[in-house]
Amino acid sequence: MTTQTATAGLQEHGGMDTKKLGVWIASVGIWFLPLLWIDPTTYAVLTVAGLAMGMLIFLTASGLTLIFGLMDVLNLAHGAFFVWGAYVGFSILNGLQQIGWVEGAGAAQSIGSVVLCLLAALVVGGLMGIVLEKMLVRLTYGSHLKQILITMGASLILVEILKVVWSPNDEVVTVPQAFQGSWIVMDVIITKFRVAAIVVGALVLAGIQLVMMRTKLGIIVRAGVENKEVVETLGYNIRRVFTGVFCAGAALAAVGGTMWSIFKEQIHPAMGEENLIFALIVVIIGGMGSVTGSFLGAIMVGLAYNYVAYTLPPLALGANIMIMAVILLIRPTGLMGKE
Amino acid sequence: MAEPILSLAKVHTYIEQHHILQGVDLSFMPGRATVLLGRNGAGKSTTLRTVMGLTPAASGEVILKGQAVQAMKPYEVAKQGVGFVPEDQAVLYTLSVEENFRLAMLSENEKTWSRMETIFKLFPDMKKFWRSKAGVLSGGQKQMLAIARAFVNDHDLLLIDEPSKGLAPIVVDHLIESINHIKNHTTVILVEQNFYMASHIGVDYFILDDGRTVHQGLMDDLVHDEGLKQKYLGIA
Amino acid sequence: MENKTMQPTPVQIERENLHRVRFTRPALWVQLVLVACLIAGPLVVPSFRAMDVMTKVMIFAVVAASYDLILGYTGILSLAHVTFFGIGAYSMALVVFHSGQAAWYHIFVAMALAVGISGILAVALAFFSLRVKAIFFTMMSLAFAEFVFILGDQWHDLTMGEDGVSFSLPGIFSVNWSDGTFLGATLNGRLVTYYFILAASVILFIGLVRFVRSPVGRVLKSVRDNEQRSTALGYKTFHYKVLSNVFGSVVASLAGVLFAMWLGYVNPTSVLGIPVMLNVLLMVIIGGMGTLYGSIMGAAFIQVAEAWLPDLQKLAVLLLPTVEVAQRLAERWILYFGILFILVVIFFPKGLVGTARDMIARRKLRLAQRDH
Amino acid sequence: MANQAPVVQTKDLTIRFGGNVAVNAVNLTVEPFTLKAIIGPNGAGKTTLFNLLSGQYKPTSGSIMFKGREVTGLGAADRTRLGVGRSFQLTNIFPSLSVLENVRLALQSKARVGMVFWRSYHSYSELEDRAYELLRQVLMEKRWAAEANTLTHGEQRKLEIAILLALDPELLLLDEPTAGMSLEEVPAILELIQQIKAARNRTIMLVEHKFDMIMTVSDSIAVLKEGRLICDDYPEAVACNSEVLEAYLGGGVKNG
Repeated sequence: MTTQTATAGLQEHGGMDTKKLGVWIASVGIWFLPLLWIDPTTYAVLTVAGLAMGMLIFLTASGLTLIFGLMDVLNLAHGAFFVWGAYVGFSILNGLQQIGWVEGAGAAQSIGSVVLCLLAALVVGGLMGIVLEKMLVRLTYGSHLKQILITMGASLILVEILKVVWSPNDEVVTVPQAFQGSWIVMDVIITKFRVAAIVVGALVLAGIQLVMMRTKLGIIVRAGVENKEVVETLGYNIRRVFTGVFCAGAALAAVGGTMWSIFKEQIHPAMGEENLIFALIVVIIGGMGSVTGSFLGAIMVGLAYNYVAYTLPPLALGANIMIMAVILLIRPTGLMGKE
Repeated sequence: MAEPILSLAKVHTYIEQHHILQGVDLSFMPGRATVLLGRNGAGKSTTLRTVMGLTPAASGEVILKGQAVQAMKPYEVAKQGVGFVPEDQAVLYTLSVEENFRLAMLSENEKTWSRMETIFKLFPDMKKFWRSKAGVLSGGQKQMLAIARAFVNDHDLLLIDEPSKGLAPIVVDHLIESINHIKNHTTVILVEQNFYMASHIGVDYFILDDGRTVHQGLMDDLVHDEGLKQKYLGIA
Repeated sequence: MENKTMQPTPVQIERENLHRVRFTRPALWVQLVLVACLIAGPLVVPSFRAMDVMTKVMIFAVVAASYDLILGYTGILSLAHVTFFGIGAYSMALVVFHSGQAAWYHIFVAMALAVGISGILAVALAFFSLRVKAIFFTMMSLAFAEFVFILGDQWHDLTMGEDGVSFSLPGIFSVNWSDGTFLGATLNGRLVTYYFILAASVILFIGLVRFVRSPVGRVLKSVRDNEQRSTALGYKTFHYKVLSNVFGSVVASLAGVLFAMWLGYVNPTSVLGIPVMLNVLLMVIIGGMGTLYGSIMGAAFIQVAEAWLPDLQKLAVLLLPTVEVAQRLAERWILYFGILFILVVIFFPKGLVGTARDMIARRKLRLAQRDH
Repeated sequence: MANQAPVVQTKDLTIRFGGNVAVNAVNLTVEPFTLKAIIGPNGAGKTTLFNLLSGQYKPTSGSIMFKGREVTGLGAADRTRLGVGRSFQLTNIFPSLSVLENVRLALQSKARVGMVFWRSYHSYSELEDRAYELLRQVLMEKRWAAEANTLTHGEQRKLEIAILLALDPELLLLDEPTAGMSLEEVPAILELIQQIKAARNRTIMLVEHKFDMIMTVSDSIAVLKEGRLICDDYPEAVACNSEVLEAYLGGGVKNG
């Protein structure tokens, strides 16, 4: 009897996998559709741009989804981490510009300057995350309304302080020499930094997956997403895990902000809020708490945004909201969300 | 007489505004499996949860191995050497069986892995489904995983909450056998509604009713005391 | 029937009491005094700035109260409520703007459009709120609000984009119209519009209060308390949620029409922006969720603060002429809103009216205990 | 009585949760104006059966007839309108509303004025008076103005029964009405149930653990075990059924 139920369970398990596979195939396949009205060369350019954009959104969304999945906290201050990361990176680049590491620099110096920017953003974002979690978010566990209000308030404060420290106006970001310009591969123009964005995004994804799947910490975090109480009774201080994940999420958002600022070559204080919308859409599409889901969602959003922006520019964000609405109607918890 | 491994004195616990435990007094002797009995809503599960710090006591004392633990957080209680098996087969469905065990290991060393060998002997299914997601296991297998998971550490005390709930009789028999093996190594406190299971594991028993301790004694005596069973357990 | 001859039950006695004091309740007098002040205001203080603040307080009190109906009474946390307000404002502005010459019927067309569009959208949104988990819905509504904002910002042919739409009102509502004096104040289009908005806001507000005090309002309370039980009593809770959402959204859109009438100008930032939404949310929280009347206090607080906080900067220049950081900080008055958000949520979660009601209830209880 | 259609008739009623069959092919008939008790060990599917009857769950297969009418596809709200009233195992009231308001809401549902949003609820004074009358019936009239969450456990259960009666249901589903009640409070509930039964205008189904209580009030007893109906008979017959006793004891240990 026991074995019988077990095999039944296994079959069910197999069935679930085919379903997931179906989700993957459908969500990949649909992106060949624009080829019907976009010529292949442009399509290729748009696809690279979309992938790059998706990877960058993923950086922000992955933190957001983990924070939500584990802590059940909707962190609307996530956009503030993002914009702070962008401005910290901007300052570092300006500083490095003085010693000639940015404009007219060699490949090593260019890469070095970007890495330095990212590290600085990582540290600043992480610290901000820890402070925010320990000071404010901690007070709001269990009440979504409080979370929304308090993280909103925190977001307003952080962005206003940013305007005091830097300025409320747009700034131009100088892209390090080696990342300027583009390659042309078979008529397709590929901007160098887009490739860099895809590489960084892929590295972060790999890193997160490695930590989540292969380490004890990853097991604890995944277990916490599913059932906090059990994790606590097994002897882990879930609060400390919360702080850690919040810190990591904030750091990732800040890194995303830095990458985004170099990607767009300009920054402004409202960019955090704009990007938060993308990240929210991605998190909803992917399913709260699922890193792979938000990766899938981010790629979808990046691609859809670029294809639609090329065809009907004002509707680009609308298209993403449409995708979100349709996915929610079919799967109310998102592509990879818990049922 | 030896010191009790765990004792509760005048413990009151509220869940929201409900007064669930209304002055529970209990003491558990090391090495003796004890069963908490009582009707639905008598406060048995809450007692275990209060010991673990999941529903903290509003007043009263919980002494674990001579140390007051009523103000401790669940993870601190767990680190004092208490294993907890929550009700409803609370294993982590999205994690593999292996990951469930690794999560439970407070330290992954040779000693814990050698305990795994014992566990595999007790619960061969755990080895068989080592790499499967815990969510695909049957109800009985999940319950065994939940118990085995708590056994993986060298705990002095194991709290088990209604392991038989929702399981087929044949599975219950297997569970009884395994818990009886485990109770040779650690002190087991069991909350159980299934009297058959309770009577086959417990040495001592307590009966709770309306959040109070109303009776205690030796299991062997209770089995033959029809009046008591009918009065408190609704078993005619 | 037989009860009439029998001794009245405590319930009947209580009802009689309530009925007897209905014209002598202090709350009623507070309300009447408030309305009287609003009527006398422009006549006593002939300052345009004061009138402007008063009008905005009235309009936003209605918006906040309609939001409270949804947030406080059905527990649905939507961040797209101001979108309905914006739809109303744009209906008014665009109807006049695109027809070239302002006419009387435009106001009614605008109201009909506002009601129609926001009603349909509210049903659609309410449907989503049932389909997905609460917090998902909140995030979705935020994305939806942002989408409508971008539409207003970028659909240049219809909305004139971020530059916004200027328009004038017909007849005696027109800013250019003027005809002698009235009780000492200049009788002009502004003043007439002010009184129109006053009357309309009072009607809308009473409508909301009525809604909450109706059998539907009672069911909403029960749903908030224990939805499963409501269902088991035979209430189709979803219908109630849809009804109140539609009602609240329609009221917000009508308030938007009023707002556009007052400003004669509409742009995306002022009626569709997320900051406006946050302000409304803050108004409800400051006043107290689920109290309706709190919205008036919240709206007054925020509008007054918004009107005079920028003066803080001048004060900072005056006091600390050499400290640049202080001036820069003073300039960023949204910063203080952010701090306010956090402080209110942590220290004052029930808001002004909610806290006051708690205190009164506690006093009553104490008095009752003393009587026994 | 025989010429009337049974109040409840289930046919092969089954519900599965994943691999677990919680209610398994249950065929149950309840005659009008009788009291049927449902007993069985924990996890036997008693509450699930109630959830199926009241429409909280949809069955995986099988059908439910209520007074000769097929109701399998109807939701909980619709069944309430048809006359199915259900109390919950965990006390289920509106905690922050007054006792009177709790009952009044139930009457309002029955009076079908719920969707009125233009009149003040105060203008429905007859509902308030009826609510007070019902509170008197369950001996709770002194507490009418109290907030429901300030009641004692026993009072809350009485309030629940008053809410239930306000719906004027033809079928009452009582899920452990005495659960969590102190022993002194039990007789009042027992009396209340007997009162309702004596009026002979409602049918009652009762899930209860207190065996002596069941023996006194029931007309018939159905025994569930692991989702299956193993016995449905007169109280005396059930009490002597060995299979039942074994099921109730969880297997193994027999009497004595």
